[in-house]
Amino acid sequence: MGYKVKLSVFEGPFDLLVHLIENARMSIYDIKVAEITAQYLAYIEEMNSREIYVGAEFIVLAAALIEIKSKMLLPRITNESETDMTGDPRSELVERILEYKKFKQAAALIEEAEQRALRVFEKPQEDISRFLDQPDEYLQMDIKQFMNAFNLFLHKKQKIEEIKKNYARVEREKITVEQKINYIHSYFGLAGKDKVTFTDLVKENPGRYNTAVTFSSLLEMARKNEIELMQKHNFGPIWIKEVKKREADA
Amino acid sequence: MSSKKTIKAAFEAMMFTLGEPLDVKLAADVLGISNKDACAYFKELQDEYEQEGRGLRVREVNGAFQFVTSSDVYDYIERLCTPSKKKKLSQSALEVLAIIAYKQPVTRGEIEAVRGIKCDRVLEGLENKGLIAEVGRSAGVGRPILYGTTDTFLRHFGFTSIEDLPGIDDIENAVHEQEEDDDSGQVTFNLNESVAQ
Amino acid sequence: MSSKKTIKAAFEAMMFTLGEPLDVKLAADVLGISNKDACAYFKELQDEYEQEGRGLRVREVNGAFQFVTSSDVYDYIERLCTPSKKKKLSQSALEVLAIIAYKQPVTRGEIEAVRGIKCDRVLEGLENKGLIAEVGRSAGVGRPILYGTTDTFLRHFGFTSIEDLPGIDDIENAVHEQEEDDDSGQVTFNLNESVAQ
Repeated sequence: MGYKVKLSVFEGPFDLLVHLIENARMSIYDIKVAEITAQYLAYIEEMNSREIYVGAEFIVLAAALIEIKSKMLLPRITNESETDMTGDPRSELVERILEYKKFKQAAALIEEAEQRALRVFEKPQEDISRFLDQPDEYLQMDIKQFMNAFNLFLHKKQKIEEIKKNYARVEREKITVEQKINYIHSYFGLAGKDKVTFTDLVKENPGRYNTAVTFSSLLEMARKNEIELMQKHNFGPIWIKEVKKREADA
Repeated sequence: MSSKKTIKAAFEAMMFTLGEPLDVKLAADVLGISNKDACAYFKELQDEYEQEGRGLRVREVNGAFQFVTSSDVYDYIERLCTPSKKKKLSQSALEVLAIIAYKQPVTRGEIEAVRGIKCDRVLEGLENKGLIAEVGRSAGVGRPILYGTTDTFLRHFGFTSIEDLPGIDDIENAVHEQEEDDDSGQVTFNLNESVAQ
Repeated sequence: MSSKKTIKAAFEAMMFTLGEPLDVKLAADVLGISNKDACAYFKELQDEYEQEGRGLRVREVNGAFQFVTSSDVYDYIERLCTPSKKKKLSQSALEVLAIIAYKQPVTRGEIEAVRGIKCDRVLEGLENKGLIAEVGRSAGVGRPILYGTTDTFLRHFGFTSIEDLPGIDDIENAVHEQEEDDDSGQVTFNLNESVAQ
């Protein structure tokens, strides 16, 4: 029997199946499943008996073949005169065999190319070490990189200058809370009003330090009941009303 | 500006020195000519060596050119020295390689589906030989590795580019024709099948 | 008996494959011809390659022959084989270069004033690379050197003149706008929270 030759040579279950089908001179489009399944199983048994490892893949295909065989035994629903390939339980198997055959053939073609190419020789590279010691150095630079570097520098510089600026301001404007309280008292007099906003108080010098000193001064004055503070809503204008001395005494 | 003769001489010497395929772009750069012109000169050289029946040939590999020996004088080289032989690939390696070559980029799962058998070992071997390489990841579940062939593959098989492979359509036709031939002698047996069961 | 053409082709391929000089006796043996004939064929090849002005030459070394490259195309081989190393400028070099590019001609003192750091080393490096050059002397105390960028600098960026540089005004404006934005982000207090104590 054909399947007993070259036992371990098959590249997989499809390879074996194709071999069996071709050996039995069967058409792939009309596989005699019962016959082929019997041969396939006999082959696997032969492998087993010779203690050749039978891969799980071979068993999987055996199971598939048996399933197809059993389906073939069921009465066909389709009209006998019509060849309904989609209804044929063998159709998926046929497709896979054809796909496998296609690439087996492709493998044979590239093997021929390999045979030809093996008759051709390349040569190794010449010794070029003397060139390798002195590489050509060249500068890699592009305008984007150049601009990025410059922008980074400007940004850095700007930050440093800002810090310097703030530092200098604190030195210059080191006004105390006491001084500020006196200023606020005099502000009411100068403005001729008894009610001003926080913004009015810091209008002349809206710097961070002045704003903070003014605010703490106001809190201190409020604590001493020298003023009343009003704010209608979050972050809204803060109104400051001077409390007249006599009212405070009373 | 270098003369045509000088350019071709330079290409010869450059190919000889480099051994491996010399990229057209690189060669064009060295000579300060356009890629198109460089390519034309390489093709001219290729024709010259072939027509003069020289012992060397200019082989194209994916847009690069190299000197190789003519296969016509293989026997003499073999007699001269047993050249470090490139090993022939195994049947399973050839099958897997064929699937990758024609279906690339392709996942391991797809290769295994065609062959009906696992092929991780074979893939590993082909990758170690530099014949195939990972070319990306599939968008599918688990993002499996996609394989493709390399320039080493082209050189091993003497293909100029992947387009140089024998057409897969021809193969399909060949398979079908064969089937049709087979069919013609089979009609009578087909009827027997249902009876046999 | 091999034809003259085949013998010469075989010698070419044999020399190519062997690399080292191919002994006339050995070559004659492989082809089954006399040493004298073999030697004559090698000399013929030698003449052909020379007269055709090819990039390869056949060199005789003590009764043996080998392919070598023609010395005429040495420069191209050198250019092909010499690796190129990309070098990048450091951040400080780029900064100094930018200051010079935009403020030129400029003295070292002015550059150092902008950067707040010494830069004699950086200047030396840029001058060695040919990116900047002395363009004169300032009229100031000690008549310090004035620096400017060179044509090499322009070439690196593919500029034809220094006017091609992106406008510095844009950068200055950008800086100012940013500062104003910072100021407008005034400190605001929420009294309701503070008073809640």
